[in-house]
Amino acid sequence: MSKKSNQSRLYVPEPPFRPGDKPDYSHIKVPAEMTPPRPDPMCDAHETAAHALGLIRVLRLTGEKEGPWDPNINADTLRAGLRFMMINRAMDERMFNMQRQGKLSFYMKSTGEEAISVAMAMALNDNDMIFPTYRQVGILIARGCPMQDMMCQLLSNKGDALQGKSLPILFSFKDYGFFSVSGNLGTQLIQGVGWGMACAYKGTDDIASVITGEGATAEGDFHYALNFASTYRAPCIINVVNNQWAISSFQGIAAGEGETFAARGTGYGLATLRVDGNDFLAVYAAMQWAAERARRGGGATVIEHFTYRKEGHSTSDDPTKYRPKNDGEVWPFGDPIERLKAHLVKIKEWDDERDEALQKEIADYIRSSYKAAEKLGSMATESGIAPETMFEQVYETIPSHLEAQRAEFMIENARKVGEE
Amino acid sequence: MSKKSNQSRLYVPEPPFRPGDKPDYSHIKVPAEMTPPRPDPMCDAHETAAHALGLIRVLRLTGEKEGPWDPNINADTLRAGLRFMMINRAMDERMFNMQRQGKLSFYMKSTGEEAISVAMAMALNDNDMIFPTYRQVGILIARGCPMQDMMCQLLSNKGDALQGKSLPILFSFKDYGFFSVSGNLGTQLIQGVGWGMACAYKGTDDIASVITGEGATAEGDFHYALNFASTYRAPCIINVVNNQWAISSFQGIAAGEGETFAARGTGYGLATLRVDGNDFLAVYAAMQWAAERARRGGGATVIEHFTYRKEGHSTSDDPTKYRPKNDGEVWPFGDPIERLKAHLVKIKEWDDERDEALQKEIADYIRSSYKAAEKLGSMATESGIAPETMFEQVYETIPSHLEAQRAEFMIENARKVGEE
Amino acid sequence: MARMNMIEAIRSAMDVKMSQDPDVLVFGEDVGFFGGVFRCTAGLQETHGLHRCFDTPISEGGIMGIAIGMAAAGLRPIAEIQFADYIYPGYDQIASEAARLRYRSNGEFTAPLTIRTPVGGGIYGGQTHSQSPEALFTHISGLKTIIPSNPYDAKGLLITAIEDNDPVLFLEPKRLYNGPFYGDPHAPAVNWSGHDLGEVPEGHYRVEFEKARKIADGDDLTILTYGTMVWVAQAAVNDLEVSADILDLRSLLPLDLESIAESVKKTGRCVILHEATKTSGFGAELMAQVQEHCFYSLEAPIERVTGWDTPYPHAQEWAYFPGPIRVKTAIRKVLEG
Amino acid sequence: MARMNMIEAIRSAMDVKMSQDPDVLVFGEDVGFFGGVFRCTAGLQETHGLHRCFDTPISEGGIMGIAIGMAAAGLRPIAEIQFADYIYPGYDQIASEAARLRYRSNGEFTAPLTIRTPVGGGIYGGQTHSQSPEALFTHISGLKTIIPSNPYDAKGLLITAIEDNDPVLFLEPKRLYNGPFYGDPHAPAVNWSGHDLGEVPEGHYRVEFEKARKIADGDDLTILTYGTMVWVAQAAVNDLEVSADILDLRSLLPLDLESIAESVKKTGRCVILHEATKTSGFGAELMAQVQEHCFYSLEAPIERVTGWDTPYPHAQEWAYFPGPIRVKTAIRKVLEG
Ligand SMILES: Cc1ncc(C[n+]2csc(CCOP(=O)(O)OP(=O)(O)O)c2C)c(N)n1
Ligand SMILES: Cc1ncc(C[n+]2csc(CCOP(=O)(O)OP(=O)(O)O)c2C)c(N)n1
Ligand SMILES: [Mg+2]
Ligand SMILES: [Mg+2]
Repeated sequence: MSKKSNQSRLYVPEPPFRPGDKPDYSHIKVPAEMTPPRPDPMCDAHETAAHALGLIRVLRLTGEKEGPWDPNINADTLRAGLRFMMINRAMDERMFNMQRQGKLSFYMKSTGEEAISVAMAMALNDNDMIFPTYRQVGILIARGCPMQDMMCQLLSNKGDALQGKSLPILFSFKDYGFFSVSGNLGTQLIQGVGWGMACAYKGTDDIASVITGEGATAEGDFHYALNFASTYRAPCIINVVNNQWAISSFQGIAAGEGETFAARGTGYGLATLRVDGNDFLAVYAAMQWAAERARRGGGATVIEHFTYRKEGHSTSDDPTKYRPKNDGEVWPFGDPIERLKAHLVKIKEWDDERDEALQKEIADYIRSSYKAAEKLGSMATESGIAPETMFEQVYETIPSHLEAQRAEFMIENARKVGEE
Repeated sequence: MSKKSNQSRLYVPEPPFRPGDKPDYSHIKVPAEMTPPRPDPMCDAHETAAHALGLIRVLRLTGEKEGPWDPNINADTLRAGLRFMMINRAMDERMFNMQRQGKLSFYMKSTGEEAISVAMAMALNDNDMIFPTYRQVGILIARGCPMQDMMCQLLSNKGDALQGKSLPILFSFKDYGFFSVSGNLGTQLIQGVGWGMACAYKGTDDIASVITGEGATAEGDFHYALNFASTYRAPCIINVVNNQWAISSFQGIAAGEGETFAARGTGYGLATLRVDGNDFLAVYAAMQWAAERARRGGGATVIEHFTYRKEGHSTSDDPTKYRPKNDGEVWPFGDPIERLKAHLVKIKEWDDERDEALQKEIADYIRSSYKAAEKLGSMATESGIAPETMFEQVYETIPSHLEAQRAEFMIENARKVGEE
Repeated sequence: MARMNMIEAIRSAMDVKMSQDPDVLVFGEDVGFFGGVFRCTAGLQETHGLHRCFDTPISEGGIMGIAIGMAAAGLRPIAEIQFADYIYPGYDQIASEAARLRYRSNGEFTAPLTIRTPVGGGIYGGQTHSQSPEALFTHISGLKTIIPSNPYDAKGLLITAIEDNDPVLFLEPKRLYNGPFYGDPHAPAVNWSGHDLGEVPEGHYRVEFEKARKIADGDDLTILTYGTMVWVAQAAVNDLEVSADILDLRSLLPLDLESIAESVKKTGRCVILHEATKTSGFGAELMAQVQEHCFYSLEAPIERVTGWDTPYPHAQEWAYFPGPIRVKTAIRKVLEG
Repeated sequence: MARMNMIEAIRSAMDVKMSQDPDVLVFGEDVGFFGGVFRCTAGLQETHGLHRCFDTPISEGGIMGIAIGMAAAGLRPIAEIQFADYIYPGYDQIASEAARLRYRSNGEFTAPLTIRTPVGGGIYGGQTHSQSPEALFTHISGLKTIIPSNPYDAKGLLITAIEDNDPVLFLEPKRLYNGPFYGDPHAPAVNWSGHDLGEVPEGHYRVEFEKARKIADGDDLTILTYGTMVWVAQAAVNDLEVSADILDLRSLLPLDLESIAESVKKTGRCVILHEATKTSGFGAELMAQVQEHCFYSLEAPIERVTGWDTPYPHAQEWAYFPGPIRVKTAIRKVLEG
């Protein structure tokens, strides 16, 4: 696939297409059969080695569902999933535009990857702690976090429970089982394994679900997570969202030319699944399988969610600098929202009328939530957050040296306001 | 194998035997057949996945050699290997005793693991850089490093090329392709991959061979090494010496219950071999195979050398605190020196007479080398190293702040000598 | 009351807390069945169970990572790093994660964990068994850094650390495990059984953070130090028969600035001692604070006596160690200055 | 001569060295085809080939590890860490390995590598795109730490770094990439094209380490600073119309103690500025050295103006940043003191 370098014997992987090339993914086969089989969740990990190289699918691109992994969930649940994904996409659109208008400093979309976060949240119990990255706002949506609360975080305003301490999108919502997102990639993976170990230690049935992009699997923390999960049979799920890109680096740089990311788990004796991440039902089924395995004491599963990052990395990124423009459109696994919709239509649980109504409802929800949120401040106005709150929550109580600094700040700040 | 903990649902692995138990390794099968097959060194990495779970062997415990991995080396070479291993063991004995007598601060034996270092050095080219741990003095012996030079390092005396800067056994011998050993576990693995990349970049045929204990595979550096080696197809060999113990922790703590250590490589798309580390011919053959693969552009191989640490971790360790006393004696794969000797006897290339002569020659060599080394100083006497050399080689040239400190030291030291 | 060396005192602190609180657990390399390379956890697995005191893979980053996850989930993990020299693979988890989880989540998630690790030289450990990296941690907001110099403090401070709701780095001067060390490697070893501070209550007690301990009272100068150097300071002061305040800081962050300032304002002269490398060592911060708060009282330049700006060389260990001779020179200098 | 901003100057340094020396190569996250998130390596892959400027996995430890191996093997790698906030996973490789390989092997193996990484705030980057971790590196013997404040110095210092036979950490104040920043985020952006120091030779030249640059000459006080704060210092001095020596230190380790001492001995007053967190920041070391070498010349306590001892908060960025108002207060204070 990759062009071979002619300049050196040092091999450096390159993506198949660059700006100007016509992307053609015919080498990535959409499997015709709905393989692989679904083993018992308590099976020996070796039985899942082949799953790491295959691709679990349930939904055909034409909308039929099929095969052993069909989770058999009812139409209401499917419609809920569709709704959450559509909210996610509408929210992304809105917040991206608001960033362009200077209302927030930064935003990151999850376009094309909505099925992963939404199906994960729906397949797990609400008490299961998820350790997400910045591309899984769908979890919060699916778990019922109010849109306005999220938007206030994005706007860093006085409605933000984090009081503007964190970059937009680095949410923390304990009540919704959403662990505080770190700006440092990878670090949370092993923390999630520790959380899972704590669940086992305390004897609860809860588990942890940790997420990384395929790019960040190169961090040591990924190795720690797999290794400790293996040693202590920690009740957790280790998810790799392979959206093909890590900012401008294609997945081959993260060593994805040599092997799939799911296969990383095989060598540690962990169960491994690889799933079509644009297939809501397949993701749901895989999460359910792995959650059952973890809860029953079978230990961790590594799941690779095979998908595509349809948009730029963040509002700071311009993907046309490093990949063809219409790349995402020709991705052979389609769009997760369209695919679930096609399925619901096929089983006569969805139609244009309902779709329009939902679109409208969502637009209203986003619009009104945003309006309410913006009233509480934005980058373009006053945040409304007292700046001296920056000295809080460094420690449980403010130690004397920090108290002295706060006092100094208060005086300086008064002076500043005076000068202005 | 492991006792299940009854106290908690948090699983913590335990070794099969503790002090007082009668060790019984009948669950570790010595394979009857000389499998697995030897694929072409340029084969697809997947063809070696099964090798990661099997065990490459050439020498039967009874001394016959057999099977597809027989490297077909001549008797002179075999005798050289035997000699190096015996020197290694004799040196270990001597230096351990000298540590007990207070002549050096610290020592680490490689008893039971001599075949790995010696066969590695012999199977590679002299220009191939080895990144060893503290348990591969056999490499230096096989590559012709004078015994006295090593002993001077161990004694931290004025014959030590490192001028006492490093702990005994943390050798550095660039002339013998022996990279400076770090006290920090794991760190050199990824450095060795970088060295291999540099060989490829410069277009030489050299490769790097990096070594870790099974315990240290849990460090992030091991992951970095596998990952970068995979991405850039680096010409290198990644060796895991699984001697079952990491100080007091059995290999299950390093996640060895879930899978073999060789299998770690599979998930990265690397070739993987697992070899009887007490079988000189098998180690030689595996190294040869992997070196050919690396040199021909096939990239890295992960090799697990399956062996047993027969003695304590170091002179600071007392293994009877955490494992049965005679553990090493009942290890089902015998002793590497005895096995190679048995083979040579079987093919009539060795006999008692020659053995006695060699024993004596080695004893003389060790004795005279030690005598000559000790003349240059030891812990029990003056090291003979000027203490102000400690300010050298922090940087290429001594910067002014360090020069000032050296000057201060010289004055203080004169004062000290005065007070004493 | 019982006679304990520092190892026993540290073990006792963990034992007391594990008995009181089922959320306390201990892990690290070789700490389980074996009880740790310095024996600090010996017997804890037998007493409290396999799942409460266990071995980990050799992965300091992983150890810190699971400690954070467990702490966030409501436990109170105590993680041992076998030597402080090996803490760096866990540095990111400590500095970016443990120390910042509370801030990042504005208090929603916290990391009440304790990291125990032996520091300092004096045991012929060479470059990688002798380091004193405290200054790399005192620069990290959100972390507390503690270093005891005797069994009594060690136990009380460790209990306070375990009970603290923020992450605490607890540094154990390994040269003091068995007895005070006055800086002369050739002198016969002294052990804690002959020392008042080896008298340690068996039960629960706390030694609070941010409080220095004055181990000598005097008028001529102030010595600020911690860890092994506390004893070297005392030996030097005794030798010179000078009248000095010696402050064993114990808690580097938060720091007992009040006691420091009070003493230096009284004496007008100050010597700072630590074993770590000089440049950007914690002594720099101490010097900065003294000059910020006591400038008008200072009668001579503050002196630092520290390890040299080199790695800790194996054979030159005692040339590197800031021993009594250098300390005495510095004392004389500030007294004359 | 050409007009360059700091990004172009840094790129030019690499380009010049890559053209001169086939052993020089560049790698890091997104540096290859894309040319880096700040564009510092844009075009280098096209000019010098895929194997001389390439992307790496997201693994700062791995990046540092291969850099050390390559350097030991005779190459001169330049490794980019995308943000200094992400350097910690590579901290062990830098502090334990790159900085110590020479010492450990007594000169047999060396690590002549350069680590480039953007530091500092001012771009709304929040806690993990704003840090200034220099003090965590100045404590490490065997490493050199450099930080330019303008295009001319950036290129010359980077060339010197690449040519150095020891590992060099090269910190790039990202807020200065496009132009000087005087501390007022609401003022119109200024760019380097209008500034003398944006005049940069196209070819090879060196700016030597251990030499501070005096950017203002005065008698009333000395300001010691580096990076972004150099410009904030200048703005404050201009505003107050005081007569100050402003030293842009540029090279933190090794440090130009001579120029520092000369200046403070002349002025008798000193203010130290940096963006990093206060406690155990590099300012502490500067303060310590000034008080050690200029004690008898000091007429007032030295003042530090630094970032607060908290992580860098996103929304309170300008409350955290040690801006001109705080700098002016400190200047007034030392002048009155
Ligand atoms: C430790 C660390 N290194 C580098 C970065 C900068 N960075 C932010 S996102 C990103 C790419 C991540 O790619 P991937 O893991 O595939 O996730 P995706 O963005 O595709 O969801 C990089 C390099 C970071 N945040 N943390
Ligand atoms: C980073 C780091 N952590 C911990 C240690 C302490 N330590 C030294 S050797 C050792 C055990 C290593 O076991 P293994 O990797 O299996 O090698 P072996 O001793 O069996 O050859 C430990 C934990 C160290 N040297 N470096
Ligand atoms: Mg990605
Ligand atoms: Mg081992």
